[in-house]
Parts: sequence; C-alpha cells; structure tokens
Amino acid sequence: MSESTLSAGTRVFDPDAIRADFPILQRKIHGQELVYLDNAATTQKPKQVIKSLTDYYEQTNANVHRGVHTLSMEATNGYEVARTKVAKFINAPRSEEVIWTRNTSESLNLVAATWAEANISEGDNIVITAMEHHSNIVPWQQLAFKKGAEIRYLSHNDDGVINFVDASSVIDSRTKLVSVTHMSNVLGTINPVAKLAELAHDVGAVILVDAAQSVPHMPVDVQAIDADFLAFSAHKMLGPTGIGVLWGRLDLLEEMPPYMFGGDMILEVTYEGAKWNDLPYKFEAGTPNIADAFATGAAVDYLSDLGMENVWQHEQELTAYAMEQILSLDNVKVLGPQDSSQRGGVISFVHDTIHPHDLGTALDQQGIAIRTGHHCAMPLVRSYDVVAAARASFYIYNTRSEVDALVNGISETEGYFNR
Amino acid sequence: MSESTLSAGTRVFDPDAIRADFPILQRKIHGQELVYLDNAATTQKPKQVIKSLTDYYEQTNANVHRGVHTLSMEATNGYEVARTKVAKFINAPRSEEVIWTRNTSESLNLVAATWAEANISEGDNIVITAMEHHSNIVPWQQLAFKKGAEIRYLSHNDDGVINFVDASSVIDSRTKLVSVTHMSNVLGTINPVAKLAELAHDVGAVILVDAAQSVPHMPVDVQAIDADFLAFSAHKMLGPTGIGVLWGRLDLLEEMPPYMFGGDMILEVTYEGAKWNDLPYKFEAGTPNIADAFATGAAVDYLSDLGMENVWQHEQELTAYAMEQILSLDNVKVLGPQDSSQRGGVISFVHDTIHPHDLGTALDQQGIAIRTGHHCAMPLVRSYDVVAAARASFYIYNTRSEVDALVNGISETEGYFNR
Amino acid sequence: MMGGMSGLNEMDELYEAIILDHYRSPRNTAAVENPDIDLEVNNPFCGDEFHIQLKVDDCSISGVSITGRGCAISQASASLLAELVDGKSTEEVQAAVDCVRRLLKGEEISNEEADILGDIEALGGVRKFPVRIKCALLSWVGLDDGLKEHLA
Amino acid sequence: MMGGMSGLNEMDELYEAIILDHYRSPRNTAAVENPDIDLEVNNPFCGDEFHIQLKVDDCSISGVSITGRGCAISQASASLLAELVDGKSTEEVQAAVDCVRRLLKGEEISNEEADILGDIEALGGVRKFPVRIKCALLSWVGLDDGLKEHLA
Ligand SMILES: Cc1ncc(COP(=O)(O)O)c(C=O)c1O
Ligand SMILES: Cc1ncc(COP(=O)(O)O)c(C=O)c1O
Repeated sequence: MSESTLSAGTRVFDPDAIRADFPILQRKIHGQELVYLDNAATTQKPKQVIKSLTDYYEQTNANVHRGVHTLSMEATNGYEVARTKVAKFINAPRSEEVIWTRNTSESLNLVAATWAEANISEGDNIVITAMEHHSNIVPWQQLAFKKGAEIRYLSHNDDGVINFVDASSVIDSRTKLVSVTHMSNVLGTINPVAKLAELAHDVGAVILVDAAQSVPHMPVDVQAIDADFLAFSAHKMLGPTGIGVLWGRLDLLEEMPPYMFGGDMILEVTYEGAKWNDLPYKFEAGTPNIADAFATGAAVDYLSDLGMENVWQHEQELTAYAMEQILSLDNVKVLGPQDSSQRGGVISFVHDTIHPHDLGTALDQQGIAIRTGHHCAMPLVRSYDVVAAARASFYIYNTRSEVDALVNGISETEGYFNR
Repeated sequence: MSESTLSAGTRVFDPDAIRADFPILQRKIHGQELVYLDNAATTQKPKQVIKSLTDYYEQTNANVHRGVHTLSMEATNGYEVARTKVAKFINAPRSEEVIWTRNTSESLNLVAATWAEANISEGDNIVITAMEHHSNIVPWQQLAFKKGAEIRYLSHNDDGVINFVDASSVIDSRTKLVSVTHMSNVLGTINPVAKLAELAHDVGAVILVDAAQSVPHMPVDVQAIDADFLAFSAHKMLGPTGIGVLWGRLDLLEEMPPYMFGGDMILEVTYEGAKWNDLPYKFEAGTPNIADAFATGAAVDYLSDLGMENVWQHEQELTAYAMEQILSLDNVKVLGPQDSSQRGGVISFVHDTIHPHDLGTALDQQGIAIRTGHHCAMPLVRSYDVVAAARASFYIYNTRSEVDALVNGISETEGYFNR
Repeated sequence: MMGGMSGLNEMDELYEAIILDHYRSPRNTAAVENPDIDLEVNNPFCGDEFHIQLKVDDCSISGVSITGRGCAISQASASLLAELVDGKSTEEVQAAVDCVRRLLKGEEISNEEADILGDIEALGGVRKFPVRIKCALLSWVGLDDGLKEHLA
Repeated sequence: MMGGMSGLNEMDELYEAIILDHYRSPRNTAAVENPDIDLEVNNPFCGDEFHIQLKVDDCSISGVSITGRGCAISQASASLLAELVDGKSTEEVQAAVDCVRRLLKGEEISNEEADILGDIEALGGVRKFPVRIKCALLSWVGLDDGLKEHLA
C-alpha cells in the first residue's frame, strides 16, 4: 500500500495504527461500527491530545503569566511552547504573531473589529468569494453596512473554481481587504490564495485567508502564500473545541487597537486609563484557554509527526477514490470541481429523489455520520438551486472501506425509500 | 469536626474525601507536598471534571446544532444540558439567558460592546467600585472615552467596605450602568449587590455583577439579588479553562445586537444581509467550546452535590482561622476587612520587610503556591500605597494544616532573609 | 462490509407507509384564490420551505393549499395538515395544532384527540428522532401563527 | 508539618550574600545634580520601579544615582549597576549591559568579561528562577535605553 511507505513526517503513515489512536472509533452507532465522515465540521481526537488535557489538569494546572509559583511557571511555559509549535506549523516568522482565539469565527471577528474598523472607510470595498462560510461573510457585511463600504464577491465557474478573468476588475484601487477561504467547506475547492494575495497587494489591499479547512489538511506556509492574516480552529485539526488561532503580520498586529479589554492584555491601569501589553497578549484578555492551548500543541505534534505532505496525499487518494465511487451512482450529483485533484477531502452531493435530511437519518441508522444542510454557506448552496446538500468529509483515519460503506449506505437508502 | 456533619448538598462535606478527588494534590513541588493557595486565580479540577472531558472526546465528540447523526445529536443535547445546569445553579429563570463565553472578561466585554454600546451616550455615567478587577474597569473606561460618558467610582472605607453614604450621590439620574464585583479578588470584601441593584434600579440603571469570585464560593441567586447581568468563569469553580458565562435578563438580551458574527448565531444569510438566530445562539458565533461546556456541567454537579451553603461555610471557617493566624504574625498587614465574617476566602497581605515577590519565591520552595503582584487590580493595590501584595486564597480542598504551613512558611522566610 | 439494511428497519416508525404516501402524493396543493392567509414558512437549517394559503369564511376553513419543498417528514406533515384543516372550524384547527405539539413532545393525548388526528398520529414516530421534530412541526407552527394573526 | 527550611537552601544561589548585602545597603542612591539622563523604569506586574539619574561627561559617566523599590533581586541588581557604571565610559557600560544580558540568558561569558562584572556575576543565580530574570534586568535595560537615547 503506497500510503504506508510515505514518510516526510517522523512516523510512517499507517492508517491502522492511526485508527488505533482514536478511542471514539470503537463506538457503535445503532449497533454498527462508526463511520465518521463529518470531519469538515469537527475532527475526532487522538488519545495523545486527550491525554495532554488530562496531564495538564492532573499535573500542571495554574493561571499563567504573573505567577512566581512552580505550577504557574510551568503553565506559562507550556502555554507559550504551544504557541511556538503553532507558529512553526504555519511557518510564521515570529511566535508573537500567533494569537489564541476561541475559533476561526472569533479570529475573523477580531480582524473586523480592529484592523478593518480602523482601516475601512466609506466608499472602500471588501472582496470575498461567493463560496465563503457565514463566518467570513457576515462580519464584513456588518462592517460594510456600518462604514458605508461595499462587499464584492469573486465569482466562480459552475465547477466551483474562481473566475480570474473577473477577479482583476473586482479587486480595484478602493479594495482594502480581500478575505477568502483557502478551501471551501462545501465545494472542496482549493483556492489559489497566493495569486489572490498578489492581486490584493498590487492594489495595496490586505489579504486574510480563512484557513479553517486548509491548515488541518495540507502544508500551509503563511510566508509562501504571502498572507497578511490567517485564521483557523484547533477542533478541525485533531485539537480541542474552544480554541482557535489568528495569525497576523507583526506590523499589522502592532498597529491594531485591542479587541477585548481586561486581565493579561493590560500593562498598567490607573483610575483614569490604561496601557496595553505587548503582542500577543494585547489580544488575549482575561484568563486564556490554557489547557486547550496545551492540547493544540499536542495536535500539532501529532500532525507534524505524520507529516502534512502525507496527510494531504492520503486525503487526495481517498478523495479521488470517493469521487469515482460516488459519481458512479446514478441519482447523485456532486457539487464543486469534478476533477478531484482540484479539491480537498470534502464532497457535497445531492440525490435526485432523497432529501439530504432523510439521507442523513438513514445513513446514521447504518452508523455513517455525514452532515446535511446548508453547511453555513447558505448563499452558495442556494446558488446551486438546492436548499440543502449532504456532505462527506475525510481525515487521516478514514479508509477506502469507509467510502465503500458510504456508497453502499446510499444504495441501501434508495432501496428503503423505493420499497 | 463540624464540617463533616453539614449536608445541604447530597454529599457529606468531608475534606479528606474531597482532596482525594483532586489528582494534582498528589504533586510534589521542590520535594514538598503541594499547598495550593492560588484559588482566586484558578482552582484545581476534580477527577470527575477531568473525566467528563475524556468521556466527551472518547465517546461523543461532534459539532452541535445542525447534525442529524447520532454523535451530533448527543453533543448538542449534552451541550444544552450543561447550560441548563448552570441556569439552575444561579437560579436563572430560563436557560436561554445563559450565554457561553470564554471567561468573565469576555462576558464583560460582550455587554460593553452590545448593550452599553447601544444604550450609553454622551453625558451618561457608568458607576463601578474602586476595587474592581481590570476586566471590570477597562472595558468601561474605553467605552466612556469613545462615547463621552463618565466613569464614576464608588469609594470604600479603609477596611475595604463600600461607603454607602457616598453611593447615593454617585449613582444619579444620568447613571446607565452600575457594574460591581460581588467579591473583591484582592480585599475579599463581599459587596451588598442587592442593595446596589436597588440604588441602580431606582434611577433606571442596569446592574451588572462581576461574580467571578462569588459564584464559585457561595450560593448566588440572580433573582434574589435582582441582577440584570452576571458574569463568571468556569476555571475558578472547578471547571476547565476557556469557558465562562454571561447571564442576562431575557428582555435585555433580546434587544441587544449580536457581539460576533458567524456560524451558529445566524438564521439566514443572503449575499446582501443576514438574520440572527434566537437566544442564546445569537451570542454564540462559530463552533462553541462544546467539551468545556460538558466539563462545566460536571463542575456544577460537583459543587451542587456538596451544597454551596457548605462550600461557603467551609471557606468562612477556614478564612476566620487563617485571618487569626496571619494577623498574629508581627510583620504582616492584611488588606481589606479585618472582620473575617465580612469577607470571602481571599487574604491579601504585605510584609514589612520582605517584598511579595521574594516571599512568593520562598514559599514556592516550600511547596506553597500563593499569588503575588497587583492581582489585576492595580489602582486598588496602589491606593494602599503598595505596588504589590501577596495573596492566599482558599477553596473546598484547603485545610487548617495548609494554613499552618503558610504561616510557618512566612516565618521560615523571615528567618532566611534575616540570616 | 460496514453498514447494512438491518439498521434501516428501525426507521419504519419514522417513515410509516402513510408518511411516505403523503410525501409522494401531497394533498391540497392547488393554489387558493384570494386567500385570507398567505404566508411562507421555512427552516433555513434544513432548507425546508412551505407556502401556505387559507381561505377563512366565518371562522371555518373553506380552502387550503400547502406547497413547498423539504424532507419526507416536513412534506408529509404539511400534506397531512392540509388534509386535516379543510372544512374545519378555526377552533378545531387550533385544537389539532395544540394536540400535534403535545404528541410530538411525547405527552399523552386522549382517545378523542387520537380520533381527530387519525392518520396524523403517524407523525408520532418522529419522537424517537428528536432532531426531526422541527421538520414535523414546521407547517403546523406556521399555520397556527397565521391563524392567530388573522383572528387577532 | 508541611513545608520546612530544607527547601529554602535551594534559594542560596538566588540570594547570595552579595545580593542580600546590596539589597540591604544599596549603593549610589544620592541624587545627581543636573543629570543628563533622568528616567523611570518599572515592571508593573511586580510593582518594581526605579529612578535612574546619570551625569555623562565626554562619553564617561561622572555621576549616578539609582533609587526605587522592588524585590531583593531588582534592588540588588540596581545597586550593582549603580556601583559598576560610576566612572566608566559609556562604551564600557554598554558592553557590561550586553554581558549581563547574556549571563542571564545562560550564555557563556569570557574570563575577561567575568573580571569586569566582578560581584555582578552573583546575578547569574537568577537563571534557575526564570520568572525572576525580569527583576534582575529591569534597571539594566532601562539604563541602556536611556544611554542609547542620550547618545543618539
Ligand atoms: C473579580 C474578578 N473579575 C474578573 C476576573 C477575570 O476573570 P477571567 O480572567 O476568567 O476573565 C477575575 C479573575 O481574576 C476576578 O477575580
Ligand atoms: C471555511 C470555514 N470557515 C470558517 C469556519 C468556522 O469555524 P468555527 O466554527 O470553528 O469558528 C468553518 C467551519 O465550519 C469553515 O469550514
């Protein structure tokens, strides 16, 4: 098997060994083995990540940054080590550029409320794509509304690939921000963010990359793509819920006003006013999510050991196989690029006669977890003239036989509803 | 021992049994038993809370709210059950009034950015006390600055008790918000928030209670104190880091604009605009901190089993004992109420000749964890003409012999520096 | 092979024959002329959306049309609703809505109420699939709101 | 009994006799008249604050005063600094600051450098207590910044 011979990481990419690390994969659902294909929503966690939480709470737990006692020093140290791991993972020049947030959504809102609030004025425009997640639409809509700025959409072709003929007229001298998803959570499309960064920088705009679906699945290098901001969530990359990352260019972060006020983000307070702390603390108000930062470090270690090149290759192979199998079904249409090399491991599809919701329930009866609905991308899903779609999405522990189970499950469901 | 006969909870309050639930208490620090007296910063976690995290990730983990598959339904259900537990714990009329945030600081910032942003205008004033934590000072300073509003401070007497003669002139017809700590994290003072709520409501103002130090330690009933908003953090009450609560009165929450945009807080999005979801989701953008909500539920269960009356009584007894012991030391001055019945389990003190920082290091060598510094209440600490103080703070697992260890540790440190 | 038919039989309570029948052949879909009540309801999360039209004469329903798209449950439920209301008094309709609400919450309903509901009782199977209750209730809640507004 | 003296001996490296001596009797605290450099430094987290005054003639320090309050480490360090700079050239002072920085980072310093530092090498004990490094560096960094600005 070609997968098991890859080794850009320090560990052989062996799906069986990987599966053994995930306790939840032992669960039975309606008496069936769990086939978890809802990874774009959130991924499962290996025992190494779960253990890092247990270890933290059993051995280290304390508040950070101002403590002279041993636990506090250890907690502070581990918290910063985790930040450094994340910085290295995305090749950030400096670890102070890595800000802990709750999730991708908060990272995006942070930029909207600080950088964009300070830099976008009436008549300016913000460019996003027509395939964004709600979290990368609504903050900008609201800001544009408040400022009298304009939201512009980069269009895509029928197969979900951005239309670059359009792009250079959409992005113009009044563009202040281009905010685009690196990979669509519905279409699976991988967007050429480096190319968009160039277009943005050419007109003096800043580019924010919503990397919620890319950082977990492929090597991402913020310097290589020349991003200005990058946002992602730990829970979509083996890490815990409740913690995410905003990476930003040092000079931008330094100029930005703080987002929230209180606790660690303050250097000095008098009854009259306050002075902000240095980066990254300026953006981290109150007691941080220390335990989950530790666990995020553990998730990054796990992925780094596997090697992101190998993670990506595994998903590419599995996606190609799944596309082939799903497209072979008579009554199923797949949204997005039909060529699997242009997409990541997310496949949204609709069935001619079975509503996604009914399909979701029927697959669940067979132990197969997929997502159904608008996937927080309502305008996009509607543009395909459907109100909902079914979505299967893959990660490191998924296998070909799980794809077979999905395809078989769809056929069984057809049988059931045609009885 | 009188403690072990109390039982308003369902479990006997037995310090030995309680200590056995906390794995970290087995840790050795510099070869000594850990004496953890930094509970006002963050508390330790019982195995029940740690296990709830492990269980969640090993058996349930999935994204919430829109999933038709079993894991997602179970995750959604548990997430909402935890919310209901919290609502019951503070006697909130409805569980939709309980909003999950990251911590107390975010809860306060949320109110500042939404309710206060919409309701405070030029010439209005916001009343806080002179003993607030930075997180309950700086958001209001910034808002006041932006709006041309005024920040007013309720003063306190030398022994740290709010001066009510003053209060009724400070709170006036232009007061829109009174935001006060229920218990000072430096002085230990318990503030009469019900009385302040009355003064606020008399002039048509809203009262926000910073309950970061009260909800963990005493029975708190939002209806009995007639609060409008209440904020606290799970990590200070046996729960995980990374999750906190904002409770608000339904009618206020319903009128408020959202805080962050994205994910679950949206009902409908078009390319032109968006419609907000119902409470509490309107305030919960993006994937929530699901695991830590589960764990917060477990923390609430643990405290409820003990009974908050018993928790409070244990701390009152221990604090009285500690005050007596610490005040018996020649060179030590205690800040705040000298009468221990007016305070919670927080004792800040300064030594005539040993700087808090040196004391903290010396106590750490003896396994004793205290906090030193300004405790995020710089203006208050400075008002006592010191720049830093040492602070010991207690919780359910602390014992008289730990108080003895502290007092002995201070004496040993005196001996060391006078050698 | 993972998965397999076995699991699907457990859905029989959800997808009773009567539900599938209404799903495949929805009743009362022809537009009502000059409707007194005319509204859209939707559940954006599932993408279900229905268009409800009622003609109300002297507190009784003299015409009804419900059309739209959604999952089998929401469509069958809408069709069952359309079938029920035709010719009923507004009071009877409101009582039936209340009864369906209680049925789906898992509360007891009386024998007489069961008689009134008839086929509609088949919706009760959704109780074992709580995440689908919203689908079953969508058109009922919408029609109830519309009636209330009309009668106010 | 928990706790006990035993643990405190491990602090001896941090609180060497020379450190405690400078802490108890800080050197060069008398105000400088017409200082060329006059600045406040503070670390709000610990509450340490120092007032630094220097008289600089022809690139050499002809007068120095450092006063303030802080923990034993920051005070002793300030006093050691005050003792060192008196009469030194600005270049020598800057070399010494650099050397202390490296000492506290745990980097190697040469024998000659050690000779220049003299008693100051006692500050090296802080390396085992990383959270206290800021205390030891506070006045050094402040004075360095002040000198840079003066010379610029
Ligand atoms: C009274 C008070 N308010 C607010 C806070 C801030 O809490 P957090 O750091 O969890 O946001 C604290 C915690 O130190 C506190 O003691
Ligand atoms: C492309 C994209 N952006 C943003 C988000 C929001 O992430 P979170 O819910 O973790 O804030 C998601 C997750 O669904 C996503 O897929």
